[in-house]
Amino acid sequence: MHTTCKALFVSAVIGASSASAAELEVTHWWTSGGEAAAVAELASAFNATGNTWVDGAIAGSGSTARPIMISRITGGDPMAATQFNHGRQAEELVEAGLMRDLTDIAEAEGWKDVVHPISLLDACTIDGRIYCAPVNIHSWQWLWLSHKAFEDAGIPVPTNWDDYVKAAPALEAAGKIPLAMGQQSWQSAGAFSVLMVAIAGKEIYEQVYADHDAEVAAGPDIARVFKAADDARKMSKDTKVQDWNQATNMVITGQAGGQIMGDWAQGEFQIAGQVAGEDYTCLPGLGVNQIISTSGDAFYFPVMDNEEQSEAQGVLAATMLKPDTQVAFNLKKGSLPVRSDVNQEAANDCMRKGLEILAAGNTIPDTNQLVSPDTNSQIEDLFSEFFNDSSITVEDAQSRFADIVADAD
Amino acid sequence: MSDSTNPMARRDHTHDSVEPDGPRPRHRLSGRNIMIYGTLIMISLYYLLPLYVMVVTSLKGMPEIRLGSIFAPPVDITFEPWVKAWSGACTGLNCDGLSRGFWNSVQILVPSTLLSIAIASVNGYALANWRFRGADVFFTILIIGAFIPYQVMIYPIVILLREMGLYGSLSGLVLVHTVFGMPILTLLFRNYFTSVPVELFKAARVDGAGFWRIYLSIMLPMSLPIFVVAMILQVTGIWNDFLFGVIYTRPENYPMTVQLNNIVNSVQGVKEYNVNMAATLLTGAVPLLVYFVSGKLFVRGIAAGAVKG
Amino acid sequence: MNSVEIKHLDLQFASIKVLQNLNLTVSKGEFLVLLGSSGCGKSTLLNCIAGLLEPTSGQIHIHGRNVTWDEPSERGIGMVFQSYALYPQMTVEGNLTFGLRNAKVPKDEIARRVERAAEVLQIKPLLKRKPAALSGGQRQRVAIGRALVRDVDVFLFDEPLSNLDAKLRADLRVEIKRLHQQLENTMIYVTHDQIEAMTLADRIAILKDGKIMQLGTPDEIYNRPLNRYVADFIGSPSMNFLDGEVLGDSFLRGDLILPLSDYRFAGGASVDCSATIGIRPEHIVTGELVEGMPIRSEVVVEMVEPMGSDTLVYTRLEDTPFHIRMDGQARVRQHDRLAIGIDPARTSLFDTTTEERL
Amino acid sequence: MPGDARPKGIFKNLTAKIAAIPMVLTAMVVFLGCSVWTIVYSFTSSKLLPKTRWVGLDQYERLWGSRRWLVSIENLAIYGILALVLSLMIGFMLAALLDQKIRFENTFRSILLYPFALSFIVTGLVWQWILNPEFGVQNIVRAMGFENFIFDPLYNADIVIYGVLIAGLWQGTGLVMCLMLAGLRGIDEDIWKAARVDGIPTWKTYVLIVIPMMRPVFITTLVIITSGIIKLYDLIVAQTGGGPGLASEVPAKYVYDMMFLSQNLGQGFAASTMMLLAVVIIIIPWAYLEFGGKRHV
Repeated sequence: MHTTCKALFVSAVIGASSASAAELEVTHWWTSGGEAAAVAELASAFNATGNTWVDGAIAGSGSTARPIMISRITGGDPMAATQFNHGRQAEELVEAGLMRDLTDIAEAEGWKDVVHPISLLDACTIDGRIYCAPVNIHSWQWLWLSHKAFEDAGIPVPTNWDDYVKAAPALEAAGKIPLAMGQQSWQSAGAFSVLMVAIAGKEIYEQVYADHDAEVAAGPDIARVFKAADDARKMSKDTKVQDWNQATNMVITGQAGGQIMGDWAQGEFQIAGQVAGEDYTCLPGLGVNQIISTSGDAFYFPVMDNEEQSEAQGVLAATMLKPDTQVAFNLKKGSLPVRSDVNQEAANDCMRKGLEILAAGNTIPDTNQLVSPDTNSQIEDLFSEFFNDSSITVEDAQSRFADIVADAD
Repeated sequence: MSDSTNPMARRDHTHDSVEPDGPRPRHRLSGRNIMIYGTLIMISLYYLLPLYVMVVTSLKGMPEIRLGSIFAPPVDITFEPWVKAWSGACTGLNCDGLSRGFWNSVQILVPSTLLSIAIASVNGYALANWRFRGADVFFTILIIGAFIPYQVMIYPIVILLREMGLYGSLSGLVLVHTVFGMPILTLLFRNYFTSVPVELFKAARVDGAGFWRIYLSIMLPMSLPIFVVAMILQVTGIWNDFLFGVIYTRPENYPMTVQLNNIVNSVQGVKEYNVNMAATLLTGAVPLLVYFVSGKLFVRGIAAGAVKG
Repeated sequence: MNSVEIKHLDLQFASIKVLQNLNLTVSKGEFLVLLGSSGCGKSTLLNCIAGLLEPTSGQIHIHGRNVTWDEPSERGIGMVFQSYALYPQMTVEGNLTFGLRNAKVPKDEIARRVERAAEVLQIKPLLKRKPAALSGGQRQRVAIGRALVRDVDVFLFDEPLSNLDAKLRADLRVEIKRLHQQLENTMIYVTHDQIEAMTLADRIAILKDGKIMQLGTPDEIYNRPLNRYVADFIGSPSMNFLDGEVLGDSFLRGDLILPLSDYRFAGGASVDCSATIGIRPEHIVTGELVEGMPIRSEVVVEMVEPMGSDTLVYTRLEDTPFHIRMDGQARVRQHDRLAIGIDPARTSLFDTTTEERL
Repeated sequence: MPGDARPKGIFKNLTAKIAAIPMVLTAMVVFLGCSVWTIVYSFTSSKLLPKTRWVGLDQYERLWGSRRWLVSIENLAIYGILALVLSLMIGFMLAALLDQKIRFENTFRSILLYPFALSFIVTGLVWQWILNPEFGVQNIVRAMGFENFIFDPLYNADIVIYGVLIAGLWQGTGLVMCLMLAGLRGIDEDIWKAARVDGIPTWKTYVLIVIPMMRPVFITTLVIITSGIIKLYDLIVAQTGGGPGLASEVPAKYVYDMMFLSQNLGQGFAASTMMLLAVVIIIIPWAYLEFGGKRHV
């Protein structure tokens, strides 16, 4: 029996078809329109292997889903696979031996050769073993602009951040909200780091987030970033929504001029039937510094007692990185595939811009990979407050930011 | 025990005590009456407003919601949102709305309510009538437990359940609900049973009835009101619970509130307020029904259980 | 054979001593009344006998068996409570049979006992009713019935008549007395009502602060109180007390001199000491008989309370309030001067310091 | 002979003790045990998983240096005091109105009580919507011609906590009203007669006579309201998410977010410990007065 299973396992990995039909519960928080469609691609690809994807979607992103994941894993009744932002969030679970080692799958599938940029796989690697399957590349550094809004205001669509700031009064005069920004803290903090890369550049970004250099964080370069953030704060003060996709929807409908949001916003434009370049414009790096961060989602596979399921986990991990799956999934998700060897003809205008930057190697690691969730949430708290309370001065905010960077781990 | 606090005498009084004891109004249409009814009607409107908004919104189509005011009655009444909320709304890949969680919720609700009430009533009875050394200490700790935010307990309880081998099972969740319902329910039952004349208890002991016999034959039959209160509190609490349901069970057991959260928090482009409201109303239907049906007993039960301290 | 025997019973709640080294023997068929003001420990003692309270130390024997730690139902007692304590959700019959059913008594035996109790107490027509549909008197009959069907030799009554109005109380009192004569079993009866105590009891135990002040027949309690407390407690209005001293065979108080040649001293002979003399209001002689009394005086009437059968007259004897019970037909008015006489044989003398009877 | 030996302490009321085992276990293992566990781990630097890396009072230093925690406490204090006072006042007033031998009492009572049947999640959502300036109250008033009317409590950091309070009161006052009504019904009618004979005005009778007589009800109500206030979490999450900025953060949310979002269990436990401490400081004296003083026979 044991050997038969092993044999089946191998054939499953290689042939992506299997007689063993395990049900795998997959937990994730992809529930918005574009996200759900993307997950469906993963599910159907996995179901095609003869296994069954049991969907365990929990809406409400990390704050709702993560306690469930951690509880289930430490409670000894884990789901078969779970989404995590890859980076440092799952480190301890791996160290505690609660996560399945995927190195065998990775080697069989040659992930090391195909995954690009390789930093994605590095983020999954602890002590030389691979513990997660990256499924996409998301980059934060995008500015989405509504053609309709600028048309209504009678001004051309700007091509960089500075022009955009200058256009703000005209937008306001036309009854538009210049910049849409959801009130959740991760959106505020994200927008700030986008501004940092765009305005202060890659080196400064890395000195602050990777080296935790508090002096730089308190220095003049970051001061400029805070100045820009102050502009953004003024431009976005009338946004009265919390969710990011509600803010995106304001851009889609032309109520707002633009939004600083990651490439996942693309999925929302797509669902609304909008065409890049015609209905909206995307500016990577805010049109200033064409650098994007390469974060993304990854799936972790908790250790399971059931051998059959354990094998199916391998199948799922392999399936997720298959070229076909990657293309289908990422098109719907609005993100970039994690492998460079896939057919990217279907990619649209924005995606292509991203791919070009990626190919040019103008990438930086995401903040999630550089700082701990703890530090990250301190930063989020700061910017959530900054963007929602105009009484906090730029100087005050910067000195608090420098404090957090000094204590970062 | 003086006569004025003699609960037996009190009971005769409470028998018709759902009738008001306050000062009697003098004339039907006096200024006083106008003020009383006026105030009550104004306040009732404030209380009904959200319900009204929920209902009218759930009956509108999305275009109408976008254009009109939330307080305007629906022009084109549609039940589409209700149908969608019940059986069509998606979260992730599952597009079967709330219906998927309804029976799960019932499955969680019934045993949790029964077990928590059974245990809490026995606790209250033991505390009121069979006081033993240390009982007050345990009771005090229990009451402090009522103040501990659930979030604090999530992690240790995961570990406890894991060690008991109940993590992820329905019984585990039932246990969690029982534990967290225990403080307030025990307080109510203890107060209630304390108000039962102690001589009744003594008489039963002379009659040779033991702990369980007295509980089942004497106390239980005279405690309907407090059981109604406990039931209402538990049905509401357990039915509306999201956190425990989602953390301590597996997806196949997820209660209806998980679907509600998913429907309300997953945004498919635009927030479908009509579907959200319909889903909200559907989820609230069970406790609301329980309230409207047993509201009168609720006050009487509270009068019996909460008033005496 | 002794029915109930209490040996060195102590009961303490926290630091409060409710019962103190209490000893009491009740013989079979005796009607014992525990009498005292509230808080004296009489109900506590009854609850201890019933097994509803656990003593701190000491023993309780019923029919020669040590039952100190037995369950109430195993002690062979029946109990009747002040608030009746009828199970509200059960019918009268259910109330009567609850204990028997718990004891798994055979059905026909239960029926026989209920039949008999219902007959004795005349509650047959009520058997199918719920307690809520009964009057106070009926409820208490049922409560007594509940003790009756247990077929036990010891009945415990905890102020059973206190919740009834005066008329019903008198009726039911007679009924309990008749019941006792009929059943001839031991009854221990707690009350704060001295009329009940005097009328019902074979013996009365007067309690104070968890101690028995006097145990005796109603006659002894009334006529020869062992101490000032009992003397004061029994009788309404209570005994008149005059402070003075015993010298030789006289009681002296100012210019009053009471020869004690007819007085039965507890110790057999008189002892010189400061003493208090107690005279019951009804033992004070007025009218023509005053002339024959060894001691006479005159008082001024302050207030008169006609009570029909007799008349209470409030007066003062040298600043000490002095109550006199006179015939109902007596015509006395405020400010009248009244000649009184005292019969030494019907007085009680107490040592002023120890308050014990001389 | 069975009566000879005094039963040993543990065998006294044995059945009652056995029956109380669930309660004892809950109290000792769950509430006490878990609390102790939490306190112990608050002295560690546990991140995602509890680990015994001791760091002394570091977590507490950080906690009290954290702006968010201070804001949370301040918010809870404002919300707590207002919610307590207002729900008691409004609840009592409503109960007094319903106690006037009015018609349709059942209807009014049902209307006032029904929000209690709804979860905080639902309450938060509905009120988030009604208070939304774009289509809620502000919009309506503006449509009536008051162009400059501003009412956006959920989007104004200075008053957001009052926006939460509106929803919280809406949800919770019904129960308070019910408790108070029950208490009023327990007042002997003779009291009212006596007050009327004495010519005491109605309001004075309530304040000076009736309310003092209702002490037990107030205590039960206080326990229920206070425990609800300290646990305030769902409503905030559903209605404001703690925003705008940090303006409506509360301690329970701090604990939760620290434990599961920041993956800093130690910090979460430290905050929990502070909350526990506050609860204990409030409850122990009360419990002592309630149960410690008197002993029933």
